[in-house]
Formats: sequence, structure tokens, C-alpha cells
Amino acid sequence: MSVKSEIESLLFVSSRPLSVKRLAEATGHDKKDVQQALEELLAEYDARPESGFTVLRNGDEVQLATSPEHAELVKTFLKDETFGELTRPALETLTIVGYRGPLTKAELEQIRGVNCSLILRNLLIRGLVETEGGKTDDPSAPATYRVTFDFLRYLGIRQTNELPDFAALSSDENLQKLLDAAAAKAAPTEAAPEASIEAPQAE
Amino acid sequence: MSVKSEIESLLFVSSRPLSVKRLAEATGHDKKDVQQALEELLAEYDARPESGFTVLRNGDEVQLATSPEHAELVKTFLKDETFGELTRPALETLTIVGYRGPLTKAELEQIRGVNCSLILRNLLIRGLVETEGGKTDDPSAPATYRVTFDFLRYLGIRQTNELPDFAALSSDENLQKLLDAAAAKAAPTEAAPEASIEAPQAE
Amino acid sequence: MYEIKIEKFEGPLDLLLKLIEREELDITEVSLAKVADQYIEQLQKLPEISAEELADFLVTAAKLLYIKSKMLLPLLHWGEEEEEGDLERRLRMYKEYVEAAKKVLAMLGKKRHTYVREKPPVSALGFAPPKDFTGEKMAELFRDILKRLIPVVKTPEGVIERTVSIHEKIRHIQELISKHAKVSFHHLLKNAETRSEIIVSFLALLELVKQRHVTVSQENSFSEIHLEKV
Repeated sequence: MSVKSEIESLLFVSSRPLSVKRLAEATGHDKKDVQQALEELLAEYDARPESGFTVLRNGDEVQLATSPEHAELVKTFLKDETFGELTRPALETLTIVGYRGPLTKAELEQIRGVNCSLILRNLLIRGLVETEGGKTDDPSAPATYRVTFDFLRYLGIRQTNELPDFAALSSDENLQKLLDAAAAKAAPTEAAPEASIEAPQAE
Repeated sequence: MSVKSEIESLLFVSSRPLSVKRLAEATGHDKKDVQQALEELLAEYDARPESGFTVLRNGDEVQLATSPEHAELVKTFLKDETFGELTRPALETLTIVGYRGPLTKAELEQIRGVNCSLILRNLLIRGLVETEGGKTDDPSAPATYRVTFDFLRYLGIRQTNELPDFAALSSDENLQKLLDAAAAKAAPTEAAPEASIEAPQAE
Repeated sequence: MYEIKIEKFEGPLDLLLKLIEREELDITEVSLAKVADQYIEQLQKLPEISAEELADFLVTAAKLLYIKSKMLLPLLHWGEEEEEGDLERRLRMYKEYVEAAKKVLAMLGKKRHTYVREKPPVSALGFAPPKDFTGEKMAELFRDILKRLIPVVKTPEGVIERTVSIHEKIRHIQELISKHAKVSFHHLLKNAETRSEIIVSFLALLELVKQRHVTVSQENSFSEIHLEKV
């Protein structure tokens, strides 16, 4: 594949502007070659009628961005994606973080039984959940999540233990068992016990 | 500006897969128009030589992603470590969901001949499988499972129909045809099976 | 003396396929009949597994024995052609997916992963709480979530509920016979609680006959089976 195509991949995937120097480093090509491929790419984009995105250049830096014609559409879309009504899975996630926080993403996913990456991200952006940093000496310890003060205030309480029925619900026996079991096998659990057995001896 | 260009902007900017329905809502166009514009866009991408990105499709959802040719480059650039290992049973289950999804747990277990609850749970947590929720009007209908965009990205394919021998393996009926054809080839004359087991053959 | 190890297996179809592949056979009724004994031998070595799972293995064992009997006694009239043809068909289909999984694994090995756009680092963009959300609603949601956990947590427990191994049964039958010299099959099943236990008893009996520890006699079809110590 060409330098142009490589550069396009990196520009596409990056959420930040990239310099020619950085692009050359990442692809292992000469700055001159990168510069030329970049020119070609720009010419191609310019020639394309009705493109949904475009290339922004600022000094030495380059970035892909949506076309200015769609600024309003994109803004409304992103606002709605970020701040639209919370879905039931999102409310469930928020609730679990409320009753069981601080907890890790892995623990949260054990409880919900599905991947929670996107939902958690959205709750963070909305200021409903935050990561608890700097509380532990071990830098490799996974991040833990808890609800924010703003959210507690919104509910009209000062601490999570003022949530209804907090003591009973937060120390539910099944929930504890599940998390203990998951912690015991840090590795992904296997389905039905796998039997490893030996074949009868050949006669 | 055209519907196509609007759609392209939204696909570019969205952090999650988008359905035709969602795209229609956001742009205010008919689902039919969105669908058609989407087809045009995909055809255009396919025709583009050495593209740095491509379109992934799963069910009625669409998402933009980098080209599989640049996997190593992008991985290094993003310092990504998300794609881990799979156990054999998990791989087998995932494969069946890939070919046969959306399918129910009962259908999956019929094929594998073994209970799959735990494996499915692990695949759900890893985000490689998802339940198709709210897609049916009947709330009592059993949940169906399908692979996710992360699965497509993991494999470097754009749609599940790029899986090897997809047509033959995607339905019982086609699979039966495949097996019948293989049997016919192996034994052109429908000879009686020779019972070569320890018992003497009764004549 | 050499041993061929059977790789880890999961479920009856998986075991059956591995046995057939080890013998380098195609999937046919003849092959199924051939590996029937090996299948049962492997069953006896199964570690403790759930009654439900064992039942799955045993139903397949019963089908294999049926197929084998049919091969041994081809002149008898056998009904239910569909039934065991079904096992062959299911195994063939299963095999196709096992093969496909290998191809998928090879694809994964090429590491042609694709990537979506990098997400910018997260920072709260403001405060956007859900509409009309209260502590009471949270408690209600949390109770629902806890309810959903029950089957997830209970499964591993249910597994241990009650397991009957063929070994156990063999010992049981041998004990009974050494005490009474002659026992009816009906008597053996007196305490059987589940269908799988009945099948286990029958398999254990067959095993004892094969090992020539007991002889069996039966007056007519469907009449009582009597066991005697050899």
C-alpha cells in the first residue's frame, strides 16, 4: 500500500492534528515523501464533490474534519449523542456505580454481563460518574469509578449510603459471590467444565 | 449538499456504529433516501483504490474503520492492546454466532451440543457478541445473539459475509446441501455401507 | 506401550468428533458404531460433571449403542431411522463449524485488525443528569439487576447438585450382586431419581457384562432382566 493510504489511515484514526514530522516517524517514510503524499491526498479530497469531510491545515499540522457545510448538523448530532435521554442500560450502569462504587470496569461488567465501555464513557462526559485517581499507591491498579458529587446533590443526598435500602442492596449476597468468583479466576471463565482425558491405550 | 455527504459527516464523527434509522433521524431524511445514499457511499469507497479507511456493516448498522492493510501501523500508533486471546470453545462459539447470527441460545446449543450460557456471557462482556434487543415486537421472543463491530474489526473483515464459505455455512439448509454434495462426491454409487466392525456380517 | 491423548473436549459432539478424527474415519454410521465403545470408555473417565451435562453425554451414548446394535444385528427390524441419522447429520454440521473456527483462527493470526477513530480523552463536558431520576428509581433498578444475577450465580451450584458416575454405579451393582448373588435390573433402578441415572445404571450393567463380571438373562423381550455373578 502507498504512503498516501498509510497517512490517510493515521489521519482518520487520530483525534488530534498530526505534524508531517509525526507522520513520517509513524510510517517510517521520509518527510519529503510524506509531504508529497499529503499533497496528493489533499488534491484528491478537493476534487471529490460533496465530501462529508475535509482536511484542515494549520502550519505544519494536518487534521481530518467534517465539512464546514455540515457544522450545524454535526453539532446537533454530537450534542444529542452525548446529552440525549439516557437509555435503560445507561441508567442501570449509573445505578450500579451508585450502589457499589467505587468499583472497576471489570466488576461493573461482571454485574451487568455485557461490555460497558461506551456507556461508562458517556456517563463520564455527562459528569455523572468520575474515576477515582491517586487513591492507591499501585500505579498499575485498574481505575475505579464512583458517582459524582453533582449527581449526589441532584438526588438530594450527601453520600451514597443515603440511597434507599443502601445497606441491604449494596451488600447483596449473590452479588458478592459473583464478584468473588470473578476475582478468583481473573482469567476469563470457561463454560462447562472441560474434561481432559486420556485415550485408551493402544493395544 | 447531498444526503450522502451528510451521512459521511456523521459516520466520520460518530464514536459508535449508526443504524439507518438513527441516520434518518439525525439528518431528517427518509429512511429510504438514507439507505440509498449509504449504498452509493459504500460503492464509492469500494471503488477507491488504496483507501486508508473502509466501511464496516453489521445488521443494519454502519461504522467507518481503518483498512486492514494498515493494522500494524495503526496499532503501533494508537498503542492499542485491546485484542486478546480466545479459548477454543469461545472461538468456536464466536464462529457459529458469526455465521449463523442472529440466532437464539437454543439454536447455538443445538449446533454445539452443549450448554453455552457461560461462554456467551464471557463473549458479551468482551464485547464480541451482543444481544439484538428491541428489534422485535414480541417481548416474549427469546433473545437473539449476533457478533459486534469489534468482532469485525478483530478479524479485519467488513461484514460477516466475508467469512470463509459464508454462504454454505450461514443456514442449516445451505449446510445440508453442502454436506449432501460432499456425500454424493464421496460415494457416487449408493453402495451399502460395509460393516467392518468386529461383528461378522450377516448375509 | 504408547498413549494417544485426546485433547480437551467440550460436550458429546466434541468428544465424538475427536474420537472419529483420531481413528481417521469419515463421519458415517459405521464410524459411529466403531467408536461407540471408546466413547463410553471416555465417559467413565469423566470427572465430576453436572447431572444435566452427563445426561447430554448419555443420550448420545444411548444413540451410539443403538447404532452399534443395529450394525451387529442387521436382520432385525429397527424403527426410528430418523433418530440416529440425526446424530450423524448433527456431527457433520458441527464439524463444518469446527473447521470454520480453524479458518477464523488463521484469519485472526494475520492480525488484520481494523480501528475506529481514536476517542479523545474523556473530560466532563458539564452536568447532564437523567430526567426524573430519583433514589427510589435507582433502588428499583438495582433490585431488578440483583434479580438477574440469581441464575448467573446459581448455575455453578446447581452443577454440583447431584452427580452419578458410572464407576459409582458399577461399584453399587457389584456390591448388590455379591450380597444377593442374583438381582433384578428392576431392583437396581429402585432408587434411581432421574432418567440419566437409569441410563447410567444400564451403561454400568453393560460394562460389567463386557468385563465378564456378571451374566444377564431375560425370558422375553421387555420382561425382567436378571443379573448373576459369574
